[in-house]
Amino acid sequence: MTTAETSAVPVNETVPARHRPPRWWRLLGRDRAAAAGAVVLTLVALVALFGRLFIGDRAQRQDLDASLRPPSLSDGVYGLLGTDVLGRSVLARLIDAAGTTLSVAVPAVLCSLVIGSALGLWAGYHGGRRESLAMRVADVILSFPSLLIAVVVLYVFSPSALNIVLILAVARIPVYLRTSRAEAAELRSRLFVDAARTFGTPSRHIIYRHILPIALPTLLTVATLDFCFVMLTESSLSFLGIGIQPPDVSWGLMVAQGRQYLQTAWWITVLPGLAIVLTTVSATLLAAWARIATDPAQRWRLTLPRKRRGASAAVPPEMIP
Amino acid sequence: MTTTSAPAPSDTAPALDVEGLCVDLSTPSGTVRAVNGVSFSVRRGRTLALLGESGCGKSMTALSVVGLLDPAASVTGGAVRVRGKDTLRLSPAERRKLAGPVLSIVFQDALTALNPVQPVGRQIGEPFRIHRGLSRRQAEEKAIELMTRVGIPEPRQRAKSYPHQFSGGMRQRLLIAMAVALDPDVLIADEPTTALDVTVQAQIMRLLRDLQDERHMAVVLITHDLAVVAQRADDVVVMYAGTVVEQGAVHDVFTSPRHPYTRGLLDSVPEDAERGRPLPAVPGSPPELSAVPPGCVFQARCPLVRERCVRERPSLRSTGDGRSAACHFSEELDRA
Amino acid sequence: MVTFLRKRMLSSAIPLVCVVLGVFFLARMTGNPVDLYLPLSATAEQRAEFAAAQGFDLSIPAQLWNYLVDAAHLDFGTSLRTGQSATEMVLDAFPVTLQLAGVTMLLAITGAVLIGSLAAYRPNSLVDRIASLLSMTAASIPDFWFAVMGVLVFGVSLGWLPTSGTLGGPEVWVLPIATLLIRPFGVLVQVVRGSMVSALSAPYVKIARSKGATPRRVIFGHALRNAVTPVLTVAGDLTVGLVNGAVIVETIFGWPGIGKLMIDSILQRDFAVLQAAVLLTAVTIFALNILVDVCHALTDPRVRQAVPA
Amino acid sequence: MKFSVSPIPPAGRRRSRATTAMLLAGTVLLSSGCAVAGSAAGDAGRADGRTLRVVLTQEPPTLEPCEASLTGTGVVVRSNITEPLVERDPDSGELHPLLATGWKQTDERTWTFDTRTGVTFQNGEPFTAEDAAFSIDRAVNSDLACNVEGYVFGDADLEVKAVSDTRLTVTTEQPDPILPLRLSFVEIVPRTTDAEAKVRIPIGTGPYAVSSWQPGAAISLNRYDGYWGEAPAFPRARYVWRSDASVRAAMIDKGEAEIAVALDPIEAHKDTTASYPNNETTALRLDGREPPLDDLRVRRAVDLAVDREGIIDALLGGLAEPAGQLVPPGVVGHNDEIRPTRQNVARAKALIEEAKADGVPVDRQITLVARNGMFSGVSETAEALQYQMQQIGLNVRVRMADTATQLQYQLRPLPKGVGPIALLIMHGNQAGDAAFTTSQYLMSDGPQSTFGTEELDRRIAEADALSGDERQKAFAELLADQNKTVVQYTHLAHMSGLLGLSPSIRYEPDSATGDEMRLAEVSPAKAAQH
Repeated sequence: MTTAETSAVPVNETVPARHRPPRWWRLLGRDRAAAAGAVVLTLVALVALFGRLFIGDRAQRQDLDASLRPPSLSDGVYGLLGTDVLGRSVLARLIDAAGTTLSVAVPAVLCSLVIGSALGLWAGYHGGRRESLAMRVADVILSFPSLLIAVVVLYVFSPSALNIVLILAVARIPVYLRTSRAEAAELRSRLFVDAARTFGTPSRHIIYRHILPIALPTLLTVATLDFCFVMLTESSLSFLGIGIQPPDVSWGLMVAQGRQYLQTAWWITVLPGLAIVLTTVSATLLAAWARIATDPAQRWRLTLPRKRRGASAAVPPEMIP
Repeated sequence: MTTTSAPAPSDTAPALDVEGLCVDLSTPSGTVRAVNGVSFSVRRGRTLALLGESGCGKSMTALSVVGLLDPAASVTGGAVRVRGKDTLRLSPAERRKLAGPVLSIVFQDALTALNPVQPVGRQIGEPFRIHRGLSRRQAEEKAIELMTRVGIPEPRQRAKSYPHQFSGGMRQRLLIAMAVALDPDVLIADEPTTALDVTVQAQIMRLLRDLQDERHMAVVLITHDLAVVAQRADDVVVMYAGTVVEQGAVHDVFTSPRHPYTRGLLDSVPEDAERGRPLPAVPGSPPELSAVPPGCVFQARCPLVRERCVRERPSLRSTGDGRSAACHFSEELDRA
Repeated sequence: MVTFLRKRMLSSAIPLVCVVLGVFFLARMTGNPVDLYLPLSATAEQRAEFAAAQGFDLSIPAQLWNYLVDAAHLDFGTSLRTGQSATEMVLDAFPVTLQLAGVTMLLAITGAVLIGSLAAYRPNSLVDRIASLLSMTAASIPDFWFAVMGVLVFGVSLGWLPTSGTLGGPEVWVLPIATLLIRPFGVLVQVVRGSMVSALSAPYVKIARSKGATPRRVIFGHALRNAVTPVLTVAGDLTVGLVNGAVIVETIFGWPGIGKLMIDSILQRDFAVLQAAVLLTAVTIFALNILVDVCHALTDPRVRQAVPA
Repeated sequence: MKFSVSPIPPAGRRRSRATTAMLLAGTVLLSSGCAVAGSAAGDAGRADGRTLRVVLTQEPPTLEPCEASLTGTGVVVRSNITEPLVERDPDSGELHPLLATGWKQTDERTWTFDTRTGVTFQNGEPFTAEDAAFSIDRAVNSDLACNVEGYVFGDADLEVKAVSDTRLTVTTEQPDPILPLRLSFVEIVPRTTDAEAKVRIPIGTGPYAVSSWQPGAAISLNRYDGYWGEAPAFPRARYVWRSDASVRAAMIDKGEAEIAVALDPIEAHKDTTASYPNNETTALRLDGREPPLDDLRVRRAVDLAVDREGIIDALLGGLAEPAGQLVPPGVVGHNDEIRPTRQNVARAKALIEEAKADGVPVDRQITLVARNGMFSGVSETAEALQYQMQQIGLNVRVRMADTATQLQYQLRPLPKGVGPIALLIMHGNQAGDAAFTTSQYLMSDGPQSTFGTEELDRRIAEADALSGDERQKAFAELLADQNKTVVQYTHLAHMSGLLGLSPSIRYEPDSATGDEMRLAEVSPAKAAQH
């Protein structure tokens, strides 16, 4: 923020306050990578939401005679990406798996984001004993072997998607807890918080109105990175046999089950792997963009014309090593 | 001080000569020209003030001189000459050789301008390590000398302290100490006192003057404070919307402004104006850089505006006595 | 600093006890191990006999009491599976994990600082965009997939590296480390880049440049130490993940580390080994957290001054 | 490290000490682009033609001989390090003399064995009948809770007596016609072995002796020069373990090992693999106490719904044989007349319809329980079975479990309140006699059976007391009877194992290979080398 005042970040000098900040889609249009990410994510979300309506039971329909067919154009739409060992269409399974994958990853991330941030902001704002308590809770969760919980819950109780969500959510709470605590602890001594306090504003209002908005971009960035983490962990659980259980299918499960066919039938494991990579990279790109776009002091970065951004002229000559 | 091979400038030659400087800036609404053909020069021992409202391009001018522009902005034309070299055409390594011994800068907010995780002694001694190759200990000794010079009490102990352990005024002193460490030819002070309270402001300004006298530096003072200019500067360059509208000796300009903008500024100062007040209001506000009219940049707010002003942009013309102004009708002002 | 450490350690003791108790009860919720260790045809009497010999016929509180009494004497019991002392098995496995985690984090942090800084130095330059894209991709590749690919490509097709195993020259480290490395490296590059971008746009960096500091000096002398806080936190979390067991790498490459030991003892209901392993990793993780806090204090004088809660 | 029997300092600790050097080396290596010249050798040591390198699926939990009926232990110990008195020919099922030269039933409850002379243990002590008596006593009658005790002997203790240096008698509480077969599971150790506690590293009379065990990394064996039989071809052997099948396969391809066990069927097309029937039989056990599975028509419909050929071809690499009974050929009691059921969806659907018409709740959800890692492709097999059962109109969900959880479903007391269960089981027939199968899986109160009939129970008890051809016939008939009247099992396949074999060696796997891999039968492929 101080950057703007002292070293004359151009936006503040050149765009007076009455000038409305540029529309977000214009900013998105400027960042081709983020725009591509947004398109991919939208696509994935649409497929996850509505894909099952179109494929019917194709994801489950087996044909042992059509086992391990390579991708081809001659077997109709469902043969486009080949078949798996049970002769099920890989395309249909990818579509079906998109729904499962997102229905695990998104709630897991949201749960840990909400719970972890709430606890962390509360702890960081109040400080003292409450802060210590929250941090120790985080310590316990972090040092608890989450695999043990996973095995207990998934083998002893029931291996449902809901349980996987719960496990992943609990395991990731400390990350948000610590991040938001740090932010809140730093902000609680700031002038505007003090001011609010002197007016007798209740603490949850201060946290909600004053601290949360400032901490949110960071938390959202962490959440995006976590989205990736959750998908990969779910995949690793499948590798160990305790992830999503057949006949449900997730991308992680497909990668895990297909890995033994890596040499003979690459499409079974490479395609879902690619789906994971594409989705998470898109989410990360979009998060990076959103972080900049929501930060007035950084927004100008997005406004650089494309051709100059990569060119050396965009960088002060002094800074070229 | 003479690590650079360039000849030491004589007192008559300008220590800093800026000519036709243009800076383009990328904004959401396209590329705009933030600094348009700014020229000025300053000799050693003299103080030049860059005066203007927020957003007029004065800070960007200063940053282009020392080569610290943000990536969103780039120099697209002109020359910045020190010791006979155009710094805009130097290689980064050659430029670094000038940074410190020849050109240096002081910022407004000393808290963020000091590295929060380094002891101040080390930061102040850093120029000696970079340019003179002194050992850490020798540099620290030099730093303590400088801290003494700028009036830090108990400098030897305080050299080990961190920036957040100093008051605002002290931090500004530290920043100044760092800037004058290598006796630069030119010191650029970018609103050095804005963040401070009035009594401290005066102390800092006095310190700057003493150092300037002692070290015979050229000072470029960037400010929006007319009083500071009046008391402190020898020459003034008045900027508006990225261009220079008037320049000349402070006394001359302030007694008989030859541009309606300067005139407006001066007129709006009440008799009992105090130092440190923000720049007095001229009715209206400057044009957006993306919408600078084709004619005179000041036309929208000018009391003298005429048809010619809309059609033709006035160039900066000499008006005698080493002064110049960018107004088609500056003579009228002079007469008035 | 000493009071800081003492307080920090004291406050870690209670969570440690929580972890130990939690594991004890959770493990017992997974059911009786008797069936696993007797032949399918064993009779009811044999089962009862075995349970009695192992103390599984006692009530849970009684089992807990026995465990705590033994643990107080540093006796963590005997493995049902191998008949060895649990302590010995855990201490054999742990160095492997520590070595893997240590080398991985060393390389990840070094590499990420170099590449992240380079990328941050010129935001949106070609270098930056390549580095960002690669690091994002690296962070999202399923590790077992990467591992199996590595074995097939570098182990079999090219024949440069051994497919797996722990015995041999430095080359046996390459594939396991590379597999472990991709994710922490990918994440850290992004974190370093992010915090370096903001550090490099700070006014003190401009001042440093105005003193004629070289880019190297600017990055490593000024910006890096200011950018290090989030990097340390994230690196700490990533290390915790590695210490808790690089199960996949240990499984695929046959490294006898703590992760594999833990998952095996969970699946085999080998409670003594599981409890000993969790206790050791928990202690390590607490130590690691303290180390991270100390690093924070060392790098930032403002943290040092603030008295920890 | 205490289990190192050689004076060589154990490598585990050495490695910790060399860690720093390794760390540095690793760093340098990685940062310099990680191109390593030459072909790296890996864990199992270099291919020197003198060491036989075997890669297993897991580290043996112990090498204690009385635990040799555990697959992980037995595959290393049996017939390599220690030997039993009698061995069973895996193909013919006949018993051959090993450390016993002959045996006969001397009265109804007593068997007499003559032991071999001129045999010495690897510690130099001579082998006598006293050692044999000690070993049987230790394995069967002690408090060690040896696995072999429960596996082949049950509760009953044996009375063992060495009547001379070369003769011993074994007396059972009940007449036992297959006692020599049971004793083929008892590995003989010297009488100096600890009788109070299990040992981790045994001493035996076998062709190889353990030279070192690096925990987590490798077990090395050296040829025992005082072996009484023919000296094996390889002077040294080394076991390593990798749990991932593709890595085991890669080690064969790379030349890092000569033998790899339990490869995925997907590798079966390679020249470097050999398949062998491993005496395991898979089946779906239907819980006949819970509707709708309590209806014979529904159980029969399930049997008809399964596409055995399809599953075997697509999922098991074509390596298994469709099964119609729990015991494979070569086991006493196998019925040659039984044909595996062929898939007939139409008939199966008709049976379900019929049952539904009679008020059987065919819509009730059946849980298909299978165990992860039971065999390669198990989860796909479970999915295929689920799909095929759904095709005939049943409501099925799959539950994959770990070993411990699956055992709760498999063993009595069976879990309550879990609804109808279709449990995927894999039954090992290593013992070679249907008696082991029927008492467990077919008796109405058998430990691994959910229900049965009194008629079948009676026939099992009768058959158990018979011997010779009568025994064979009685068991064969009752197996056929179960398929007609009980239908507790939907038999899937007699399974095969897949072994990876380097071209540099010759080895013929047999049905016992999975439990007992005789290194002495491995020879270098001379012809291939020259």
